[in-house]
Amino acid sequence: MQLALTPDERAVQDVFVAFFTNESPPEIVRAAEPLGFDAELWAKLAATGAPSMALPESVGGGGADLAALAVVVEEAGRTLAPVPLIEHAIALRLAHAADLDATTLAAIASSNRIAAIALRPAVGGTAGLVPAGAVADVILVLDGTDLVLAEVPAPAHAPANTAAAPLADRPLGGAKVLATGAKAARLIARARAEWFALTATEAAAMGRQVLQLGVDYVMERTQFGVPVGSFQAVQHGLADASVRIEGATLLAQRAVWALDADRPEANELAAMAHLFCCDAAQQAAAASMQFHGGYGYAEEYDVQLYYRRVKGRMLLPGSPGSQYQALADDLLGPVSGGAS
Amino acid sequence: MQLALTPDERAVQDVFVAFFTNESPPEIVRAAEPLGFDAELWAKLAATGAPSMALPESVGGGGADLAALAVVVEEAGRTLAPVPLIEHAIALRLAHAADLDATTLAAIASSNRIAAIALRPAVGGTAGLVPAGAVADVILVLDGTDLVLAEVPAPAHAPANTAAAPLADRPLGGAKVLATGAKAARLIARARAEWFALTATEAAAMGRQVLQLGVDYVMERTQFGVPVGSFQAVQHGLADASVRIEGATLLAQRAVWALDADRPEANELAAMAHLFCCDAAQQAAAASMQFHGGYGYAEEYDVQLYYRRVKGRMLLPGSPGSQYQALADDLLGPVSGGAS
Amino acid sequence: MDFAFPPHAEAFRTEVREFLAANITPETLDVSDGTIHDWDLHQKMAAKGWLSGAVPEELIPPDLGGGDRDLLEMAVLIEELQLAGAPADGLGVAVCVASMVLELGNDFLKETVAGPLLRGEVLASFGYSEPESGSDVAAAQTKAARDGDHWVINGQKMWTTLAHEAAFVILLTRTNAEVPKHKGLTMFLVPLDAPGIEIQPVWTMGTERSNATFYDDVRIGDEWRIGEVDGGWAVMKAALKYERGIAGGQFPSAPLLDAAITYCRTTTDADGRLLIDDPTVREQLVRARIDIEVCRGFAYKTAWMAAQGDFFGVEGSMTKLFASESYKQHAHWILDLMGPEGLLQHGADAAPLGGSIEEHWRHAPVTTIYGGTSQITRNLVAEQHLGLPRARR
Amino acid sequence: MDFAFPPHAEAFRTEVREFLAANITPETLDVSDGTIHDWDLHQKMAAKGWLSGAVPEELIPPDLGGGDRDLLEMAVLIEELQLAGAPADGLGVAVCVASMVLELGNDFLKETVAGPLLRGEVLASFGYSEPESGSDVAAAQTKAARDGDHWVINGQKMWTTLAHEAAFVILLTRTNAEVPKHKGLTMFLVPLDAPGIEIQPVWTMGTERSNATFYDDVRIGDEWRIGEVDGGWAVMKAALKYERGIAGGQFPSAPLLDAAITYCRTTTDADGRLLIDDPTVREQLVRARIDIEVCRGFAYKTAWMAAQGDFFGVEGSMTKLFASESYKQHAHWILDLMGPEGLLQHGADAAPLGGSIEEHWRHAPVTTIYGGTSQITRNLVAEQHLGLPRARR
Repeated sequence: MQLALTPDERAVQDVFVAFFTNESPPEIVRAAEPLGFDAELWAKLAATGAPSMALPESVGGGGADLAALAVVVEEAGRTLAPVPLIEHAIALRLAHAADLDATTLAAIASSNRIAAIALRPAVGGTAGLVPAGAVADVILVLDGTDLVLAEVPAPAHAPANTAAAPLADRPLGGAKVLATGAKAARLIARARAEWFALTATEAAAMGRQVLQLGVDYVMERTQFGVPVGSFQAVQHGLADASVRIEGATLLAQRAVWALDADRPEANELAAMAHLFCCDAAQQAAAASMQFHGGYGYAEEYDVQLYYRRVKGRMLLPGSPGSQYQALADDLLGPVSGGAS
Repeated sequence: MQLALTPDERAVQDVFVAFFTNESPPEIVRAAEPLGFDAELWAKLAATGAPSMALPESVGGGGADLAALAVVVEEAGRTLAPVPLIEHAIALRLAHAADLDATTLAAIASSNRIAAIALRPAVGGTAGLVPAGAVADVILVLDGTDLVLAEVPAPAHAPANTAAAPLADRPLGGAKVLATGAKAARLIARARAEWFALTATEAAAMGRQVLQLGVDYVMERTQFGVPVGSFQAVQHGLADASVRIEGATLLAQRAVWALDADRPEANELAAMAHLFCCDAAQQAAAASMQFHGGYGYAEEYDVQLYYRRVKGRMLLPGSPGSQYQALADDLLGPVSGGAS
Repeated sequence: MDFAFPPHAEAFRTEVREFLAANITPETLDVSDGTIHDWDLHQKMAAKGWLSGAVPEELIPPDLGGGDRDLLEMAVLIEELQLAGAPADGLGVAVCVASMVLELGNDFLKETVAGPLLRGEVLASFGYSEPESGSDVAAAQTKAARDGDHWVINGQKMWTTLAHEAAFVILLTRTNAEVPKHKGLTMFLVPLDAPGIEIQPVWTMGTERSNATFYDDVRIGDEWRIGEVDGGWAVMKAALKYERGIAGGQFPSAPLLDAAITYCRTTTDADGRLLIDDPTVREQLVRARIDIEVCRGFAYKTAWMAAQGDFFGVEGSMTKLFASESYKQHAHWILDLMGPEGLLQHGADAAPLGGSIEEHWRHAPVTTIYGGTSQITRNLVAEQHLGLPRARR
Repeated sequence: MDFAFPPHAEAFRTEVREFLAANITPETLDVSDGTIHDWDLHQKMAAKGWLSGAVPEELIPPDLGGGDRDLLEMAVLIEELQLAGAPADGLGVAVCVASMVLELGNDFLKETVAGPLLRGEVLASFGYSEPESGSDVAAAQTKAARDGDHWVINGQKMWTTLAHEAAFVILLTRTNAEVPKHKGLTMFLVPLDAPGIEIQPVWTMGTERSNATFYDDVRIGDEWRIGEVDGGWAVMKAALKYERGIAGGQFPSAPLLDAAITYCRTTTDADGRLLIDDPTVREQLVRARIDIEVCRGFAYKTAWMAAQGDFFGVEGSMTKLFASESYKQHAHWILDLMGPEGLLQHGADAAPLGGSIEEHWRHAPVTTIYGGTSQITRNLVAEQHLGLPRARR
């Protein structure tokens, strides 16, 4: 049992706190809308090795575990960095797990190309609204019972969306089959779980930061001659949100650990963490916005940037309702259709 | 449009405010547990004519509409009177609507006997957990496609239940068929709607009163040198509960009016009112209990009497989930099973 | 009790519905420029006499006409406009400001401001909030200094929505800094084309455009003053009662739920099943519908109280609190059941229903802020409805 | 990070599970007499050395034994007791009071109170709250007046749960009324068989029995004092840290959810379909399960912090707030899905699962009150975790 960052992880954290604070300030985040991608920032991030850090060294990666990647993801989430870090890193790991030949894998990992995974199976030869699909040249997706890899140029354009997420429909023409049947299902399930756990990490970090914006605002803003933050109703609203964010952070950490440790409950924990963290982040964003008064709603304040992106993190894999039902199948067994 | 009590209704209200305040104080309510029935109070109430007031005069009733009966129900709810006023009154109206012969109807209505309706259809010849089933000599229930009337002596004993409600399973041996098929379905649907609307009225009144207990308590109780009711978090919790209770009261009133006016939306409004009013009353009871501190949980304080009974009002017709689904069938149409 | 509107009001409802059916087009509903107001619709309603119809009859000068609609009819109008999702912010502010002017203003203001407002020729904008005073509106710092029979105004207002379309702003100013804050305020109508006024857009998450307005040595005559010098707070409080005739915001969820049902009837989940058949979806749609019926109860009660001549301050606050908070929740529920497709916005080809549900979701949060935050409203309910002491807040 | 307990703690978990499987019977779980304590179970745990095992090793006198379990093992014990729904209120108070006495008490108290408590021979009860001071515990008015080397105690305590089974009460008294309230308090251990003490039951909605205890010229020697005269507040604050070893209440929902799943797997709805197959039910069960996993994260974090020697005041408060508030909500959800059958109580033949879910529902509300109300806890989180100013409350 060890529930603090290791010295190595703290060192990674120090580097990326500075990196994202400097390289992904709100001006950069705003300028990257509506696509939600900043090619220059991505190039800088790629130069740090972060996007491939969680690939084995044997295939040119950093040899780090998900926990170390999660440290980077937290900072990207905190600053809303417009880069597809999670999608790319998970797609690389999936390609590697699916025994993609080393040459192709290295080409994806080492160049400025971007990979992404589709969270939902393809329908009619198209992967729908793939996260990072607008900027990824390589898409991994379940097509029928096959795990396939499609390489086509990124459209570099996303349909207008509230989360300013670089999502896009992606046709799969000429895709290459990486795995089939049970193996494909197992691989995509694991990759989805990794996406869930890291996105949970990211959402919790967004929630923590948007809550901090609220705390800072109510400490500074006075109404009726006193700081807004001295009103008990404001304090209690922020306190409830912060308790959920703390719980969310711990759940995301546990999901990441369980994946790294190949614990049997890992995939379930990841799906749970995704739902809870996104929900907690939404509540934090809503509380922060409310206690900003009208300013929370103004485009020039940052709280609305978080409010919209957090919703995207929740909805990208499907409706929360469908996520709860999928979890129920795992936790309670499938619907039997029987009677007692 | 007329959204205040009529002078006649105000007169009825004055009478029953006094009646229930005097005759159903908390000592009487407590003494009636666990059965939830006070025969003496019922006899006194019967003497006022209230239980049969909403039957036509032609069959020995008071000729009042549901709105007038609702005025009485409000006071019974406010004081948690341990009498099956709603069940009896609605059962009489149902029996009359089903053309029960005048002699039998008059016998039920005028003697000290008690009638009740089962909210769920009978299963295997037994009506399950009938509200007021423990004290009613006459049960009206849907059995298959028949509306039947069963006359058997009341068990005068209820299974231990959290709401201290006189509910009981009732076998239907020798029941008499009052109506069949579509007519039976229509009659029972109307009777259920009347039960929903009046129980909504009762629940809203319980909620209003339990909230008032909370307001009184926090005005009197001091901690940290000031009234508990001066803390903003306490105020906001009570304010939110009171807004829901006001909304609930208006919805219950509208449902009662719609039934009296035979509006097409009447049955739906009644079912909606039941869900919303019970929910609002639960929230009021929960807020009141919380702001009572430990005392809210102590048996000697009245708030717990409300807390438990309100849950009974919500659950008697079935789980809220099943109630929402039934409403969905009415409001959205049945599940089609189709695809677009 | 009788929750039915009287026959004349129901007849008027029919007239309003026919009018809206004929005059609301997709272009009317498109508010992507951020202005929740449509001149064409507004002027057609004015031509019908519906703006002046909303003003209390006793205030209407004979030459203006109107005042022939009672408060129940106006409640019907507002309900139908909201159910249709019509962009009618302009109507509310026009009627409210005109009513204030007709009650408290001088003849110059009645002629210059109230007439054109009620004829639908011009709009007005509220100039109460400032950067440093939102909920605490009485802390306004915009200064009006007397200079003979003129006033010189300096300062800044925030959230002067519609100012970029309006001819006038009703401006709360500080005329005396030496007295308690409520006692040193004076109200003016200020023509927005006066020299020294600058209007800057404030864009919001909800796409609505609001404005910041700046006042730099703006010089106006004393005839633009409404109410007493240092009596501005009394004018504000008097103005509150005119919201009764034009109270909006009771049915924000109704068009949202309509859209949701349409979406669920036409969209399948991953298993090919219509969303409308999903029990979890059905429960949420029903819950939203129940909340809307609760809003209807509140709306009818406040309309009836207003028609009875009762002032309904706290009832109006409760209505607003419940309607806006439940709307915000419904918008979350409904966007959520759409999954990633719900994120798509107006302008994206595949955006369901043209992105209208996503627009509701972005719009909803401001409704628990403007017109009194939910926090301020809960304070009011606690004090005025429950009789709790002024909070230690 | 590593969320796995170390091997020795997991081995201990196995031992605890085997112990509980062998020793928890339906009779153990039956707390219908209102006392959430089972002497047989308690003494068997004491015999295992688990009570003294929970006391910090450096405090344990050599003749007592114990102290050989570390804080991670104790966290495992508490988790397993809660998951099993074992009635273990006595364990918590015994360990906490014994630890206080061993740290701050004199030799007389160590021998007379701590030893018997840790050997499972006697129980203790907390005597902090009074009728007029609950959240505001420092306002205690029960008086202790010095009389030579004795003290004479007069007053009343409220919520002295377990007092009717206990040998001692740890009593917060006022010894100086002339100073600010926190500075005039003194703490005593008081034997509950002392003349002048009366214990009256306080029955609660949740069936638990608590007590009011009355002190009428109760005379005890100065050797029963713990800490300094007028230093009672420091003793209370010192006592807080011992809750770290025995912190309970993180998993109240776990046995409830187990019961709910059992119920749903064996019960059909009106259409004959198993409840466990109902999507609305499935979603709620999953939501409850997620909340329990969140509680687990909090519980493990606080256990780890304690094992590291960190004081975890605000983390413990957050855990308690989340666990109790979510438990109350789960109890509503789960009782609701049962319909009218959910109302049936222990004692009714047809009561599902012996009425255990209904018992949870009645028990849950007190968990957001005792040990610090949710309101007090939110104040703490706002001030200590978010750094907000002391609230205007």
